[in-house]
Amino acid sequence: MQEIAGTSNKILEVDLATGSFTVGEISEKDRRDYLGGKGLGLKLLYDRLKVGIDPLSEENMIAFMPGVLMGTGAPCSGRFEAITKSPLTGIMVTASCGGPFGMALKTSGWDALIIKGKAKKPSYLYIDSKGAQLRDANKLWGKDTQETQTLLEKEGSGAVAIGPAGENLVRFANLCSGHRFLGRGGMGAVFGSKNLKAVVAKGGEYKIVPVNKKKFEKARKNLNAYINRNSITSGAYRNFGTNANVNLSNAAWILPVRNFTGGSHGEAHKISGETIAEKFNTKYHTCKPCSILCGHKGQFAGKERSVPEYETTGLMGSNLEIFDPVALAELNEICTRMGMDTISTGGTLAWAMEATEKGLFKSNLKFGSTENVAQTLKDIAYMRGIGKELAMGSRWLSKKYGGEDFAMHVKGLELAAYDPRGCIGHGLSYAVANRGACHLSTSLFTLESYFGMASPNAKRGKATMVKFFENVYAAMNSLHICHFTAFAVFLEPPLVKLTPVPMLKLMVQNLTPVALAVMDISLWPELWSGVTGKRLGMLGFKKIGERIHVLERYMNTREGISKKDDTLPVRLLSEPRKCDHTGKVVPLEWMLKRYYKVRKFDKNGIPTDRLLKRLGIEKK
Amino acid sequence: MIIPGYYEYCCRVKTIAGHKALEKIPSELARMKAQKPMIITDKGVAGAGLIKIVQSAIKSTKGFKTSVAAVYDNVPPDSELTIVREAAKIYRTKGCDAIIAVGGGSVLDTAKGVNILVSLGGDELMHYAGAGAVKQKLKPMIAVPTTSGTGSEMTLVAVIADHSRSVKLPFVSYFLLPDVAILDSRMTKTLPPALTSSTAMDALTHACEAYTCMAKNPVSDATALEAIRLIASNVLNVVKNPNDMEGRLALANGSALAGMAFSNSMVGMVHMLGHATGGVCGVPHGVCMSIFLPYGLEYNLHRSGELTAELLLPLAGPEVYAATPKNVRALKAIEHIRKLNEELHQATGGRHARFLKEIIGRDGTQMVPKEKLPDIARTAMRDASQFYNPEDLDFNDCMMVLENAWEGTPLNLKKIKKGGKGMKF
Amino acid sequence: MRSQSEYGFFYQPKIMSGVAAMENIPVELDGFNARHPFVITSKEISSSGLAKKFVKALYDSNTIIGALYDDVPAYAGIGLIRELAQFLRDRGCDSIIAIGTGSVVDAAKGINIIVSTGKDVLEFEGNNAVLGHLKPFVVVPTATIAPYDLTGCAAIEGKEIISDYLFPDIIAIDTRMIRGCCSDSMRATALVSLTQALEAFLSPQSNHLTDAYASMALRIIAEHIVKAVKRPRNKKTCLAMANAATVSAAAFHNQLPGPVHSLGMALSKLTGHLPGLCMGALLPAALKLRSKKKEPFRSDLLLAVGGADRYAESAENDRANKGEAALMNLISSIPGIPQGLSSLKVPRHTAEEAIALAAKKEPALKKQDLEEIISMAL
Amino acid sequence: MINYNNYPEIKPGKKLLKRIYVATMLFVFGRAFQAVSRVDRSAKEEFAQMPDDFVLDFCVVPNGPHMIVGKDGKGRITYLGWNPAGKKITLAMRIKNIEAAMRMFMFLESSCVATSRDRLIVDGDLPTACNVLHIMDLLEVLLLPKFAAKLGVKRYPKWSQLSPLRKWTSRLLTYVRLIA
Repeated sequence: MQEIAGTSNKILEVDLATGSFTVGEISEKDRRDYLGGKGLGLKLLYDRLKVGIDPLSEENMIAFMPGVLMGTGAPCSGRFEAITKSPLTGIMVTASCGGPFGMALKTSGWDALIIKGKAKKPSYLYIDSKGAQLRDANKLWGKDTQETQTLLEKEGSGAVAIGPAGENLVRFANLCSGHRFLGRGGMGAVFGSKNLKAVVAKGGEYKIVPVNKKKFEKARKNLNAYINRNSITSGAYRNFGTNANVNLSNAAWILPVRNFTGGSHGEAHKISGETIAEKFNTKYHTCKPCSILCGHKGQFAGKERSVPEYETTGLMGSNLEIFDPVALAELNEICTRMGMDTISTGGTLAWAMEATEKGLFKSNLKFGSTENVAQTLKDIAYMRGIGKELAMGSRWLSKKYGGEDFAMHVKGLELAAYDPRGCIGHGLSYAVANRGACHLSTSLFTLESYFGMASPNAKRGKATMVKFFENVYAAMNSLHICHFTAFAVFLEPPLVKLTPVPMLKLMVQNLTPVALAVMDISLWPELWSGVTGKRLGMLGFKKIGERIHVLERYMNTREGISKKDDTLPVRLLSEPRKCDHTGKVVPLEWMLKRYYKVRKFDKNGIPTDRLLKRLGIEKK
Repeated sequence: MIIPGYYEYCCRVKTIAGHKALEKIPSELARMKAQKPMIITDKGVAGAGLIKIVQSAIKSTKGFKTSVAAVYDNVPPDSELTIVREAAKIYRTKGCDAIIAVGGGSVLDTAKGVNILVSLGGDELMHYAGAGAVKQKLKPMIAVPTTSGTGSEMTLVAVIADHSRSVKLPFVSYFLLPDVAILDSRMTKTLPPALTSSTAMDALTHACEAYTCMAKNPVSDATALEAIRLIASNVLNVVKNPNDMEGRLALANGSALAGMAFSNSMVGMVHMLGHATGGVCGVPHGVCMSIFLPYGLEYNLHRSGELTAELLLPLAGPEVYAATPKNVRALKAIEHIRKLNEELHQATGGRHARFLKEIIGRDGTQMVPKEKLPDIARTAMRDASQFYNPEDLDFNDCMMVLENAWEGTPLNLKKIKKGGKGMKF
Repeated sequence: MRSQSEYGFFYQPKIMSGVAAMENIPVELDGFNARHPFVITSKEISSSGLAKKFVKALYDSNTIIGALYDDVPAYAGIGLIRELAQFLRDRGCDSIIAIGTGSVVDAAKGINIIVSTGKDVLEFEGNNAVLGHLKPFVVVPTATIAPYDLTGCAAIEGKEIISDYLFPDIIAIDTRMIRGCCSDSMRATALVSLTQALEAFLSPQSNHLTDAYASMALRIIAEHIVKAVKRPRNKKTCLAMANAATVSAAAFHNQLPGPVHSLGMALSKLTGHLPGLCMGALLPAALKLRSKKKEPFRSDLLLAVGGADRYAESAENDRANKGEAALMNLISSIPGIPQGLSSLKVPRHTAEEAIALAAKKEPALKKQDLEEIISMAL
Repeated sequence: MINYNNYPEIKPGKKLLKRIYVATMLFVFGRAFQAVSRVDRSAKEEFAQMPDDFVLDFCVVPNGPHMIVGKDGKGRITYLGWNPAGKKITLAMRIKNIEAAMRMFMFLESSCVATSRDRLIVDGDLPTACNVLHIMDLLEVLLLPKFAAKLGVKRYPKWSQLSPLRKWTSRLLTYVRLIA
């Protein structure tokens, strides 16, 4: 087997209209400036995409980027990134996934796959080291995500596919690889619009070896040790999956209840990770390779099903007031097979339920009732009946039917399962996150509500925190390594580990820039330089993160995003919750002003020319 | 445009204009949830066959259940309490639910009185007399003016005489405004030329004074300017060709617009003198207006000259306006009004009076003998319109203006006592 | 010319404009037999101290404010409106005062419908709903007042309710309340006024009555718009612009909305830009389309925009062209006016959605025209 | 859910200083009415035109202050105090609010501007109201120095209307009567 030292740096560009492909090389400069994964993918699309195109037109492109660490055996590195223009939000969307397709693509010798154009008939794409082949997908069309992958099993070691939802252009349809997803932003619809059912990669043709083995091994060992020591990564998540968040969120009043009208619920324990693990005999069901092992499956009423992730539990469970784990697992299974994002689906259903209650919209959905929900999910996937409109997402629905105040989305992307009225810094993060209401751009709720390292109600310092974590996570997603390694990387180094939490809180809240500057995150850049053999320090790593974030922001501002879009649903800004006697809402305006300032954006939220120049982003 | 420091404007009347506007009555009534209107009018209007037009228009409109439940046509030229009571009684016995007033000022006043009684109950109008005593929505009321001039369909005042105690009861409330005013060209078609000219000049006066007096405001200016343009460009044509329906409609529109303007921005010395002349000598209102208008503008020249100059454009058209140097435009406007009077005088065969001495009553005598002028001046000094006039007037000033207007000579501008230049708003 | 068989005109509000206008509210409410108003406004207005000024203005009167609800957000949903209606009932108020613009006024209209008719707002969706007389309703506008707010239309949850009964009964434009905050908001506001006045003026259904109001609104706007945008805190220009909005509301309510207004509203909804900016970006295109289609402008456009002297001096057949030129000149002289939709970064597919939305809402508009306007503005 | 307690009822406050000022001015004007009716020729003429049962209530709505002036049994004008209770008012002139009254009595708005700004509601016989306003104008001319009176009236009387001799005698006598 051939070896690739570090990265292959080869781009495979496929034009579906003709089935032809070209092979290109990623420039040295881009690799240095954008690391790989998310950052590099954005840069490649920045060079190729025209401004103002319709995301569902053939002009749109989708890029798949296996991470730099992929295949090297670094902990939790089995992830790849996809980047495209979202049909749900109309701006750039990036998503990360731990399915087998990443490894297959990387070991076929490609560091980037860019798909453009539109196939004349339903097809799927076969990829090996020689290039790409467009194949007829007649027998696959109409099959769900799991069936499709089973049918493609023989052709390659990893595939990414859409279900019926993607074929029917449901705006929040996702891409499925294995049983993991490129969830948000409706990438499935982009596939559907291109008549592309799946991409399968042969894989196993190359072996990836790090350039600087010694350095890499050292960093790998350290990170593994951290992960196995950290209470979240080696405890809560390993045992109960992300659903361990349910109890934490419920206690911190950030669990969405009844379309974000409440922050906690007495029955929430019924769907918590702990309860599910105990009742349904769960087993691991994870990405590969992985050291955290957060994915689980269990026996639900005699059927083996994936345990819903926290976001699914939050948005399709407590947010719809459904507290039945079996029903939840079934709904999760339907979304899995149809290929739909559970967060957006849950958010849209919650809107529909509330709008029905208020008389704005006609449907047979009701809070707290599982009746009709399963049927509605299928209707959405097949664009039948009311599903035809629900499939457009809550922004579109609320613009058509009214109810914009309780359409819980930012920039069109539905909110994840953390109510920012209980963690206002996270509210700012939702408002300014590049892809919409994204919980992963900073994950500030962990700091504010779970670990108590920042005050959830203080406005001060939040702008700086949001900027710092956005940068770091943007860089992290370019390595590309699992988001949850951040728990280990941030919490386990001696400085943080040994300082008492109240002291930490005091530091983070009052001396934010200093406290964040001394955080030791050097493991991530070390892994990267181990694999590529190039030098990269912590400062460089953060700067690259900033560059990636600002580039994405700049691409979005070219599409018309500005301050007017950096906002939260009216409900979060003006409606206090019943559970919260202090009547808190998110003081967004105050924080936003400071955020723009620390970000060096102008008052309207547009990156200044000086900033772009400093980061070396060429204006187009 | 002048935006005064403070003003109030209100015109709550829905205006419907057109050659077939009457046909809208049923739908308007339906909008107000009424279908059994009572028509109030006077003998003159009924005699001219106008009520028949209204009734057939209501009947011919399909899709509505509207039926006229009663017609009361006994309104005298001076509205009075007993008549109001009588009409209210008929309204109640016939079970009506709306009022249509067809006619001029007295008909409208009577209808407003009836409306107070039937909406608020009782037989005693006295309780509701005065400013703002009526404080709730009354029954639907539609006004159909039959002269294009008075603009009384736009006013919130009603004056009803109580002959038993020989007092005049004033009623002032926004709820007295009719809900709808219908301007239909058929209603004014039969108006004789002399009456057409005097009512049109009446409306023109409303508009001119509204534009040049103290309480002017941008909204009333808007309507005043359009009113002047409509009236000045159409009145002569209509007087010459009484069947010019477009012209008739334009006049009706102009008069309604003028009504909107003057009921909000009030009027000045032209009305002050006009009211007095009418009161003392019984001269029709419109006739006095056309005579006094140029004098009023002339008297106030040092105060409102610039505004008067602006009136030249709608009065005489752009050609004249452009050809006139800036500093004499005001004088030109006054001259134009005099010329208009002159032309109307000729077009009506001398029946449109140019000066006070030319006003001839039905019995052929002179209605305003010169010795009555002091009386008129004294009465004028107790008329409220003077407070809206840009320049102060005392008895002697009134006399000077009256004497000139009697003779038909222009004012001697030097003799006017000037309190200052320009106006404060 | 315009020979319709009949046309209507209606403008319900009593306008009180200028110094100490708010002090007159108690007297006017008393005329409606109302002494217990329910006041709603938005957080921005109350935090900038304007709500306090309002309360002070009511000192020494018999008017007891039932509640001053100052949390109306920029989007007032049906849920909030229902809750506020219940609140009003519980407090036993007999009238409504809205301080502000946009969502505050719409919410007040919605509340009024619920408490006066006893039915829900959504039952009245559509044109000319028969509402019957509602409770006395006062609007105290602030700087961002657009004509739309002062008409008998209410936009609630994206649905439009149009009725003569929905007009405010009293509009109190007070010099203390209408000073603008910044050029940006003033520009957006002024452009809405300009668009609505202009479209009412140029509408093929225009009549004498609406003409009077529309041309006056245009005159005031033409005189003050540039200054208002340059110096948004100048009391006099703010008063003038608020007056212009009020006057053009009278014309706007009695005319069908034109293409620029409809498209602007639709675009604003889809992109989140202020409606005024969208309209400003579309306005030149719409005017160009008009001259391309050889639909002559009215000659008195010049009178309204260019002033009496220029109008009178021009030759008769030249006036329409000069009017158009004057108008274009005026629009381009507004500082910071968006240059076409591209400066607002509106992509074509969004613009196409806006066309569909506008065409659906106003079936009287020709879809072809809308498409041409959009493609010219892009 | 709306927390009703956050939005309490607001009772109107008081503007005490302004009330005191307006009340004082009304008192002076009331006394001056009485005084001028006995000294000035043209004022006498105006009063003569008024009906015999004339009682004027000049006030600020809704809570006062008031100024009541009327004809007594002998047809003489007298100041009847500040309490309208129990008096048969034939002519009410109401200023719509205290702020408007302040503007009038601080001469920010002359009486004619105030009238044209609709600050006054007149309830009763209009011709009599005209007489009252004439007298008010006269009082301003007599009581105030020329520069101040000029702000209040439309046209400061010329020599031909009011000779300095008459003006000064009337002014002096009115002041004497006012204080005495």
